[in-house]
Amino acid sequence: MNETRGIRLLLADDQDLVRGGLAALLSLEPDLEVVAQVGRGDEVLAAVQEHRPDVALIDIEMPGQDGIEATAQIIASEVGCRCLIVTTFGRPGYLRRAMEAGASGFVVKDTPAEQLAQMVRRVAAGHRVVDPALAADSLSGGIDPLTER
Amino acid sequence: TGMGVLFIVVIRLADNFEQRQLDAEEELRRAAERDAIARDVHDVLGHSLTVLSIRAQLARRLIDHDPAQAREEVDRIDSLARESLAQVRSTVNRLRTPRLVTELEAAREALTAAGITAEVIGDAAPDSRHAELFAWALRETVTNVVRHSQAGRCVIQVGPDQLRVQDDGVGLACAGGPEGHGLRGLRERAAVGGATLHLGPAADGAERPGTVVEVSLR
Amino acid sequence: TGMGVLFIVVIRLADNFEQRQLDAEEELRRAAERDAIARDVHDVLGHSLTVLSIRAQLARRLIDHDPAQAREEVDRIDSLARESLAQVRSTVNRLRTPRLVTELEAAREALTAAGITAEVIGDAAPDSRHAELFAWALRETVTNVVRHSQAGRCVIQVGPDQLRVQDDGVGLACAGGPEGHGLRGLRERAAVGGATLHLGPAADGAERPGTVVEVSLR
Ligand SMILES: Nc1ncnc2c1ncn2[C@@H]1O[C@H](COP(=O)(O)OP(=O)(O)OP(=O)(O)O)[C@@H](O)[C@H]1O
Ligand SMILES: Nc1ncnc2c1ncn2[C@@H]1O[C@H](COP(=O)(O)OP(=O)(O)OP(=O)(O)O)[C@@H](O)[C@H]1O
Ligand SMILES: [Mg+2]
Ligand SMILES: [Mg+2]
Ligand SMILES: [Mg+2]
Repeated sequence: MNETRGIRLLLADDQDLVRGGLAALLSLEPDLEVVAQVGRGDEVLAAVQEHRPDVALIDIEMPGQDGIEATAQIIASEVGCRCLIVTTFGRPGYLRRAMEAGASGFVVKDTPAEQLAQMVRRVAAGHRVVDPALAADSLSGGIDPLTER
Repeated sequence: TGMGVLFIVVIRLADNFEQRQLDAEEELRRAAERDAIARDVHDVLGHSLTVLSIRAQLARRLIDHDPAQAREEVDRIDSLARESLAQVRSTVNRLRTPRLVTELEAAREALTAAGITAEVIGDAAPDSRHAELFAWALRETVTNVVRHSQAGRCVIQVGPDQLRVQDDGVGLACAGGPEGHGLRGLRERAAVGGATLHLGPAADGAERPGTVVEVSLR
Repeated sequence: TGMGVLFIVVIRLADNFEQRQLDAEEELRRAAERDAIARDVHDVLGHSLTVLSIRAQLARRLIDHDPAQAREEVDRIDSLARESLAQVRSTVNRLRTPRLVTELEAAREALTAAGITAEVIGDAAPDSRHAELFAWALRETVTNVVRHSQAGRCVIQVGPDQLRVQDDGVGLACAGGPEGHGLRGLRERAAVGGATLHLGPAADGAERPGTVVEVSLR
């Protein structure tokens, strides 16, 4: 589908400073191309269907709908786009929900750009990546993400 | 004394039950409070620090190719770090348990330093449970007076069942901020402590109506 | 029943007094806990953010004259932001009140996600006070296993008066970190809860001795 053989990326994050920064950083990698960016969870699926990225980097906490629900939609739509959840914090239940939704990976947003690029390549190649520190963070506790104000 | 012993047993059992109830409630309240703090720290700082890290990585790449852009990124990092610092300070202040006497002293100092004449009426008499609530309320309201009111004078009245903080500044409407963590937190705390919070202009219809905040025990 | 009534009164008074003592102590403990967190957040993050801001200003000046040095400053900003974020994460986690059943589930998930085979033996039977201690201990130890051990397998045993977490990883000495907040906090918590903490290699003399941590009620 892509003549360039590069990996096509979609970024979904509601924080402009994060999304723009990641887009700029990942675009510096010769084999990665950011083809779409969205700032709402309920716009992810449509953007994936329109731009056909190979990998979507998806934030969890976004307006409209959360990134895990968006992931489930993408997987269900069978467009062949792999999902890498990129989050600031692991909260109880996030990791499990992400994996159940069919995500290929779960990493922190502040992963150094080169490493993040490496994880994107691994996900594009069909592997799973889970950040161990984040896995430790998602050890349960008193905060129920659903009652988040 | 057979009846007496029975009474004792029944009453102690009742006490015990009540106590266990209280323990459980207290435990839940503590857990909720800690969780709220955790959420605050998380929301406030997690995002800022993430942005700082990503933007620093970007600045690094830009230094060679586009120094002007790099300068902009670095400026952004600086102001973001400063904003976060202000947020840390206010979170930390909220975490500290205030004591009414020291809080009154601190309020007087802060107001004076801000060029606002402070007048304190009454003394710190309420019993310990309310003293803590009043201390919180005093801190939040005086912080607001210093930050938002542009007042020339602030009167603080402390009685056994009321705290009243009044200023002659621009008034709530004029300062124009939305209800922040300060007033929301105070309202919740007052409700938990069985008190009501009242906010309004100090002098109706005036050009500078000022603000009065009352925390009253029901 | 005159005597009985007197008894009741005396006992209730004593109960009341004891209760007030307990309330006061509990109140102080809570205040101390919050203050400690406040200090932590403030010291750790306040300092880092100040440094971040200063370094950003420095980097800005250097961009034109000394790009190599500017790059170094910006790198330092990046790693400092990331370290602070790690600290926020661990503070936030520590503020959360864990529950043993959910903690066991979460431990299994986190280990599996990290590619470590998890085996849980026994069920979450200890009474509520110890359940909270065991839940804390489980969280800290499993976090350590995931972060430091490079283990292939982790066995968690929960009994009414002991929690045991054992891994077949590189062992404490090899991981080479100094005792952090994790183990120190756990030791203190265990002491308060009337338990002892034991740490050591799981298999003496082996090339990969692994680690075992036991929290035992006395
Ligand atoms: N004494 C006052 N005089 C004028 N305006 C006030 C006064 N107190 C509060 N306000 C207005 O009410 C708003 C909400 O106050 P609140 O304390 O809830 O939030 P804040 O002070 O803006 O932020 P923070 O969460 O740090 O307290 C303020 O932004 C301000 O516009
Ligand atoms: N299961 C383990 N396997 C190998 N090393 C371990 C294990 N548990 C702890 N350690 C070592 O002990 C050190 C201290 O652990 P501790 O939990 O006190 O601090 P930490 O995990 O480094 O930081 P934190 O304060 O975030 O917990 C670790 O840095 C690590 O070197
Ligand atoms: Mg978000
Ligand atoms: Mg305020
Ligand atoms: Mg640890």
